[in-house]
Amino acid sequence: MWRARSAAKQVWPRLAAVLALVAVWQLVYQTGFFDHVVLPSPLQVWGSLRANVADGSIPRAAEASLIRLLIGFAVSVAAGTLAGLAMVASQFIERSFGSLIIGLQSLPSIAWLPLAILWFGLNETAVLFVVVIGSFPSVTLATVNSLRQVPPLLERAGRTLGAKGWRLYRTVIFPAAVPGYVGGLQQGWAFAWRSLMAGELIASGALGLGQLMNASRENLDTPEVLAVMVVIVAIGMIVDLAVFGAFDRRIRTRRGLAVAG
Amino acid sequence: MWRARSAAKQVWPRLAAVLALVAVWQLVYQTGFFDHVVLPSPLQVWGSLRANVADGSIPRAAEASLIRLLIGFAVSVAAGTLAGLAMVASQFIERSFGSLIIGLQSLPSIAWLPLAILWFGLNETAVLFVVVIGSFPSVTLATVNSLRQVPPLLERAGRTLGAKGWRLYRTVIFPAAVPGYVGGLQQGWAFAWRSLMAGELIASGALGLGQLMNASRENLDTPEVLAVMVVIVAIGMIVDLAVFGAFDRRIRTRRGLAVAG
Amino acid sequence: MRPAVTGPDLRLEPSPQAGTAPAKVSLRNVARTYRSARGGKVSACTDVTFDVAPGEFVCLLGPSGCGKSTLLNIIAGLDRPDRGEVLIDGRPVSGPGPDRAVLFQEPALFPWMSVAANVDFALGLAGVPKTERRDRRMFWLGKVHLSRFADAQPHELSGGMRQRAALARALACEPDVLLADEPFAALDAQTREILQRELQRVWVETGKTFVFVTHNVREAAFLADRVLLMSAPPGTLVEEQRITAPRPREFDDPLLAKVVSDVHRHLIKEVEKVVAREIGG
Amino acid sequence: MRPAVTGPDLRLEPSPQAGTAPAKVSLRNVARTYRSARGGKVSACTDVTFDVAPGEFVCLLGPSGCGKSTLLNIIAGLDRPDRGEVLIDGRPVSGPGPDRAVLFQEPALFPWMSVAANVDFALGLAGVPKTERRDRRMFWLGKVHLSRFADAQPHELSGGMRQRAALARALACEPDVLLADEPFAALDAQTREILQRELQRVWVETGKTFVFVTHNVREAAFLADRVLLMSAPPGTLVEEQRITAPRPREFDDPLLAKVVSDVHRHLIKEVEKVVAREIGG
Amino acid sequence: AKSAGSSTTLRLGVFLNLTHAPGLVGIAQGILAKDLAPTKLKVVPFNSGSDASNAMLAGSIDATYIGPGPTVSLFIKSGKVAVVSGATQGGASLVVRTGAGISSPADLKGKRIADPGIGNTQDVALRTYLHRNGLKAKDEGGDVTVVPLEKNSDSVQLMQAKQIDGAWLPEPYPSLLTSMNLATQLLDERSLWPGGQFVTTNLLVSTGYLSAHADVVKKLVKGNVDAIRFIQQNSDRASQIANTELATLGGKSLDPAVLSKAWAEMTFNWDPVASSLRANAEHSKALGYIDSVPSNLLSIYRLEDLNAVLTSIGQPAVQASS
Ligand SMILES: Nc1ncnc2c1ncn2[C@@H]1O[C@H](COP(=O)(O)OP(=O)(O)OP(=O)(O)O)[C@@H](O)[C@H]1O
Ligand SMILES: Nc1ncnc2c1ncn2[C@@H]1O[C@H](COP(=O)(O)OP(=O)(O)OP(=O)(O)O)[C@@H](O)[C@H]1O
Ligand SMILES: [Mg+2]
Ligand SMILES: [Mg+2]
Repeated sequence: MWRARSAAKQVWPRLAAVLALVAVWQLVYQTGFFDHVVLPSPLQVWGSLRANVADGSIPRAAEASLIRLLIGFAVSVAAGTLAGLAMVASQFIERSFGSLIIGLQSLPSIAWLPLAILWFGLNETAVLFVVVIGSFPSVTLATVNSLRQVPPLLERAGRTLGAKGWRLYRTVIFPAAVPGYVGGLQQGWAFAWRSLMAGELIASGALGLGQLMNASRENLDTPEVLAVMVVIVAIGMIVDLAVFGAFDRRIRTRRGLAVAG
Repeated sequence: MWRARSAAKQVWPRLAAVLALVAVWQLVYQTGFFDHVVLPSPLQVWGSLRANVADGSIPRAAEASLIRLLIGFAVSVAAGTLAGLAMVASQFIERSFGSLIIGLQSLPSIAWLPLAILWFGLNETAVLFVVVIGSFPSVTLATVNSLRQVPPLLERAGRTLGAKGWRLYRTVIFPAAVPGYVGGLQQGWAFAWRSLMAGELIASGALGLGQLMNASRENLDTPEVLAVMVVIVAIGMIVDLAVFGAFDRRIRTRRGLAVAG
Repeated sequence: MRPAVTGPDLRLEPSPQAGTAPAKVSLRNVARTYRSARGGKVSACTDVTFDVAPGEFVCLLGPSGCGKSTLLNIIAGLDRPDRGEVLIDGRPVSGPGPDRAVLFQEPALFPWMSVAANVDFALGLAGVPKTERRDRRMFWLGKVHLSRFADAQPHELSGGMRQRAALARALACEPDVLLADEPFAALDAQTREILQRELQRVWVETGKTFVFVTHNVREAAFLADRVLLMSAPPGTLVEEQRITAPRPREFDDPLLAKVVSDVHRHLIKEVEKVVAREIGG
Repeated sequence: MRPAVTGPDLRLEPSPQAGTAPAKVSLRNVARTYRSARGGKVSACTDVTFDVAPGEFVCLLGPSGCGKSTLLNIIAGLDRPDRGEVLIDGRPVSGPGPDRAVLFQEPALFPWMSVAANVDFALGLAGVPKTERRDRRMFWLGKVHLSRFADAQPHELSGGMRQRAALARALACEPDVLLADEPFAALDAQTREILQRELQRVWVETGKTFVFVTHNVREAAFLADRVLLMSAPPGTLVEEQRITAPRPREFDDPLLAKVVSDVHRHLIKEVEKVVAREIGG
Repeated sequence: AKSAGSSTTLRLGVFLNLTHAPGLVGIAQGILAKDLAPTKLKVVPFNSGSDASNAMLAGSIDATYIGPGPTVSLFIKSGKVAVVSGATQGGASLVVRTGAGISSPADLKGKRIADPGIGNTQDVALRTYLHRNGLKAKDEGGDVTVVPLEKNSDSVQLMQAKQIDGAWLPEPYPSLLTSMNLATQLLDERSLWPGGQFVTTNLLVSTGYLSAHADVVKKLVKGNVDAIRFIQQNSDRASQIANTELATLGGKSLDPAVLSKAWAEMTFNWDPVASSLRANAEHSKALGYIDSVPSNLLSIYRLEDLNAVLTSIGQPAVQASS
C-alpha cells in the first residue's frame, strides 16, 4: 500500500511535466508558425510511434540499442571505476594518464568512428568501442570526484582499524563515495547513450534507435524522428526513476542525507 | 620560485603520458599492420599540425570553436545551475521537469540539429542552441548532485544564523557544494565540446574545429583529422590543468580536503 | 528583566513568571518520534512542558540519548514536534531565525571561510553594519583566545578551538535567545572555567535568555538560574531545580555543592534505568 | 606486565621502565609544524619525548590547541612528525595498523553501516572469526548501553550514543594499544562514570596499553598510571605525575584529590600563558 | 521561421561536394552574383541533404542545389518545392576492390558492397541493379551484403581492411578509390540510363519564394545556365575553380589526380532529366522505400524560366514530361 502510494507520488509529477510539454508543443503547432513537415503535431508523432511499435521496428531497435548500451556501459563502469581508483591512489597516474583521459573526454564520438572501423571493422565491437570510449572518461572523472569528496576522517578511521590498500578502497573509501558516485554514473550513462547514437551510424545496417533516427532524418520523416526521440527520452526517464533515482533514494535514506526526487 | 616548481610538477607527468602515447603510436605505425593512409605516423600528424597552424586554419578554427564553446557553456552553466537550484528547492520541480531534463540528456546532439535549424536557421544561434541543449542537462544534474552532498549540519547552521531562501543558497548551500559542483562542471564542459563538434556541422560554413575535422574526414586527410583531435585533446588538457584543476586545488587546499592532480 | 530569585525550589509546573511576564520560550507537551531507516519508531522525547522566562538561564541535563539535542532543535525551529507546540514570545515557532542562535553539538563552522569570515558572516546576517563588524569580531575572538587564529581556516584548528570559534560566532550576534548544545565539552578544564565565567558575565550584562545543554553538573550549577533534568529516553522532565546562589558565582560556593549533589542523585537514578533496561533486555 | 607502582613522582625524563622492559610506545623529540592555507606556519607541538611502558595507562592533558590530537595522530601513524621519531615496540611507526586502535575526537562511524555492522567490520579487520563476532559485538554494545540500537544507522543516534558506539567498536577489537581522544567528552556525568569504571576494569583485566587524551582532570586521576601535562601551544611536556593509588579506584579516593589539585594548578599556569598572549597580542 | 524571403537577398544552399560544381563555379566566378544583381546572393554551405531540406522547410534558405533523393522527399513531404533547373548528371559508379575477384555482375554474389545509406539514390540504384542481375541484398533475403556507410570516405578504410568488396558511390569517392589502386570501376552508372543521362544535382527553390519573387528566380536560373556554360567551355579551368571554392567555403580541396578523374565522370547540364527522377522514384517504390510514386511528381518541375533562358541563347528547350 505504502509502496504503491509512494510510486504514484513519484510518477504523477513526471506525467504532469510530460503533459505540459505536449500541450505547449500542440499550441506551437497550431500557430502554424513552423512548417508542419518539420514540426509535426503530437498526434502525428503518436501515430508514427504507434505504427512503429506495431510493426515492431521501434521495439526491435530499442532492444538492440539497449543491449549494446548495457554491455558498453558495464564495460565503461568497470574500466572507468578502475581508472578512477588508480588516479586517486597515485598522484603520478592522476597527473599523467588521468589528465589525458580527461582530454579524451572532449573528443566527439565521430572522431572515434574511423579508428573504430580501422581496428574492429564494421561490426558490433566497433559500436561498443565507440560507446565505451565515449563514456568511460566520464565514469573515471565521476569516480575521482566522488572519491575526493570522502571525509578524511572516515578514511583515517578505516586505516586505523587495519584496512589498507585495495581493501581500504573496497570497504571504506568506495562505500563512502557511493552517493556522489551514483550521481556521476548518471552522467556516464548519458554519455553512453549519446555515443551509442553516433556509434550506431558506423554500420547503419546495425539495427538500433540511432540508426532508425538517422534513416528517418535522411528520409525527412520528422514524425518518426520525434517518435524515436520520445522513446529515448522515455527510456532515460524510466532509468532515472527506477534505477539511479531508486538507488539514490535508498542510499540517502540509509545515511540520513537529504532525500528528494 | 615555489610557483614555478609546482607548475613543473604539474606539467611533466602530463608530458610523460603524452610522450608514452606517441611512442606506442609510433610503434604500431612501424609494424605496418594498418595502412599508412588510415593510420599516419606521429610525424605526419605533426607535419599536418604545423602546416595547419602555419596557414592559420587551425588557429582560426580553434578560436571560432572556443568562442562558441565559451558562450554556449556560459549559458549552460547559468541555465543548468538555476534549474538545479530549482530542482533542489522544490520536490515538485525535481520530480516533474527535473526528470524530463534528465531524459533530455540522453538525446544525441544530432537529434537536435533539425529543430535547431527549424528554429534558428543555418546560423551561429543554431550551433549555440545545440551546445546549450547538449550541456545544460549535465550542469543541472551536477548542480543537483553537489547540492545534495552538502552536510545537513551546515545548512542548519546557516538557517539558524538567519539565512533563508535565496540568500541561504547563495551564501551557505552553494559554497558548501562547490567542490562537487566544479567536478560536475567538468562533465558539462565535455558535453559542451562534443555537442559543439556536432553543432558545427549544421552550417559547414561555420568555421570551427568540428567543421575542419569533418572536412578532413570527408577528404580522407587522416593526418589532418588526427591533428585536429590532438588540438582538441590539448585544449581539454590545458583547460583541465589551468582552469578546473587549479580551481579545484585552490578550493580543496582552503577547506582541508584531499588534494591531488 | 532578571527573574526574581526565590530560593531552592522543586517543581514540575511552569515557573511562576510564566503567568506574569510572558515566557520567552515556552514548550507545551512537546513530543518527537523518529522513524528509523529500518522502519521502526524511536521516541526521542515525550510530553515535555516548560517555560523559560526572558533573561533566564536554563540548563538542560539528562542521560545520553534522552532527547536534549532534539528539544534544542525544535526550539531552534529546525525540527517540528509531532505533538505539542513551541512558543517564542507567545508566538508559535515557524522556523529558525537569527533571534535564536544555536551552538550545535559539533562546531558547525563553514569550511570555506576563515574564522574571522565565519564571525563576520553571522554578524552580517544579524544586521550588524560593516563598520562595526571588525571590532565586534575581534572582541569576541579575543574572549575565546583565538585572536591569533582569526585568519585560519576551520580545518586548521583543533577540536576545542573549533568549538570556541563557534561560540564566538554565536555570542557576537547577541541573539535574544542562545541555544547551546554542550558548547564546552571539547575544552580543557581550565579553558572551560574561563569561558564559563565569561559566559556568566555576558549573561549578567546583556540579560539574554539562555537554554544550555550540558553534561557537567557543576557547570550547570555554576551557570543556571534553573536546572531541568530529563528522564532516561524517551526523555521527559523529571526534576526542576532552582538555583539562588548570588552572582557572580564562584565554583567553590557551598550553595552550589548542595545543588550538584542533588542533581547527581537524580541523574544516577535515570542512568540506572538505562542500565537496567540494557541488562534486562 | 603491570609497571611497578612506586609512588608520586615528578620527572620529565623517560620513565625508568624504558631502560628495563622495552617501551610499548616511545616518542623521541617529536615536533610537528603545520603549513597553513595562508602560507604561514603553525607549530602544533615541539620536542615531545616520552615512553609508555607495555600495559601502562597514560593520560595526556593540556590546554586546547596544544597538540594532543596531533600527537595521537602521529602515534597512530596517520601523520608524520617533522622532527623526531615514534617507536612502537622499538620499531619506527610506518603507518596505521590494527595493533593501535584510535578513538577520534569526533565519532568516526561509517554512515552506511548499522552500529552492529560497524563493530563487525572492525572485528573482521582485526581477524576475529565470523562465529565469534556476534558475541563480541553484543557484549561490547551492552557495555556501552546500545544493545537496543545495534541495528540503527549512525545518523539515528544522539551525539553521546555515537561516541559510545565508536568506543565499543574500538574496545571490541582488543588492540594492543588504545589511543583515545576525549572519548567521554559528549557523555553525561553518570554515563561517563559508568564507562570510566568499565574502562578501568577492561584495562586491569586485559593489560593493554592506553594513551588517553582528556580534559577532565578527575578522569585522568581516576584512570591513569601517569598523567602527562602539556604546555600552552606549541605544546611540549611540562609535567609528569605518577599516580599510585591502588586499583580498582574510587572517585572519592583522597590520594586522587591531591593529584587533581596538583594537575589543576599546573594547567592553570599553562592556560594563563595563552590568555596572557591573547591580551598581549 | 517561415518567410517568403526577400527580393533584396537570395539565400542559396550548396553542398560542399564536386557534384555541385555549377553552384561552386557560379559562386566563385561571380556569375551568380552578377546575374542576380541587384539582388544580393547569400551562400549557405551545408553538410547533408537532410540539413538543407530542413533549412528549406524552415524558410532559412530560398533555393538550393540538391540531389534527387532529398528532392523527392521534400516534394512528397511538403509539396512546396520546385525544380527550376538541372545542374549535374552522372558521377556515380560501382567500383570493386582489386583482388576481390569481381569482374562481372554475377561475381557480386556473396560479396559485401557499400553504399551511402538505406534509401539513398545510390542504394536504390545498387539494389535495382542487383535485381536486374538476378541477385538480392541480404536484408531482402538474398546473398549480397549491402553495407550502408556513415561517411562515404569510410569506404577507403573499409576497402583497405578488406571489409568491403565494392562500393556504389557518388564522386569523388569512386575516383579516389581507383586512383589509390584500391579498386577498379566495374560499372559507370551512366551506362544504365538511356542516353547516359541521369540527374545528380538539381536546382531547387521553394514555391513560396518562387511565387513571391519570380523575377529573382528567373535571374538565378540564368546564372545557373551561365555557370554551366562556363564549365562546358572551360572544363579544365572550371574544375580547378570548383576545387578551390570547396576549400573557400570551408570544405577541402581534392588531390589533382582525383579531381580530374572525378570531373570526367560527370556531365554538367541544365537538363534535370525528369525521366530519371521518375524512374528513381519507381525503383524506390519497388524496393518499398516509399508507399507510392506521387501521380503529380512531374509537377515539381517548373522549367518555364529555364526554357526562356535557353531560347534566348539559342539552345533547345528541355521537357519535364517523357
Ligand atoms: N591541518 C592543520 N593545518 C594547520 N594547523 C593545524 C592543523 N591541525 C591542527 N593545527 C594546529 O595545530 C595545533 C594543535 O592542534 P591539535 O588538534 O593537536 O590540538 P589539541 O591539543 O588536540 O586541541 P583540543 O584540545 O582543542 O582538541 C593547533 O594550534 C591547530 O591550530
Ligand atoms: N535522525 C534520527 N533518526 C532516528 N532516531 C533519531 C534521530 N535523531 C535522534 N534520534 C534518536 O532520538 C533520541 C534522542 O536523541 P538526541 O540527539 O536528542 O539525544 P541527546 O539527549 O542530545 O543525547 P546526547 O547527550 O547523547 O547528545 C536517541 O535515542 C536517538 O537514537
Ligand atoms: Mg545531543
Ligand atoms: Mg584535539
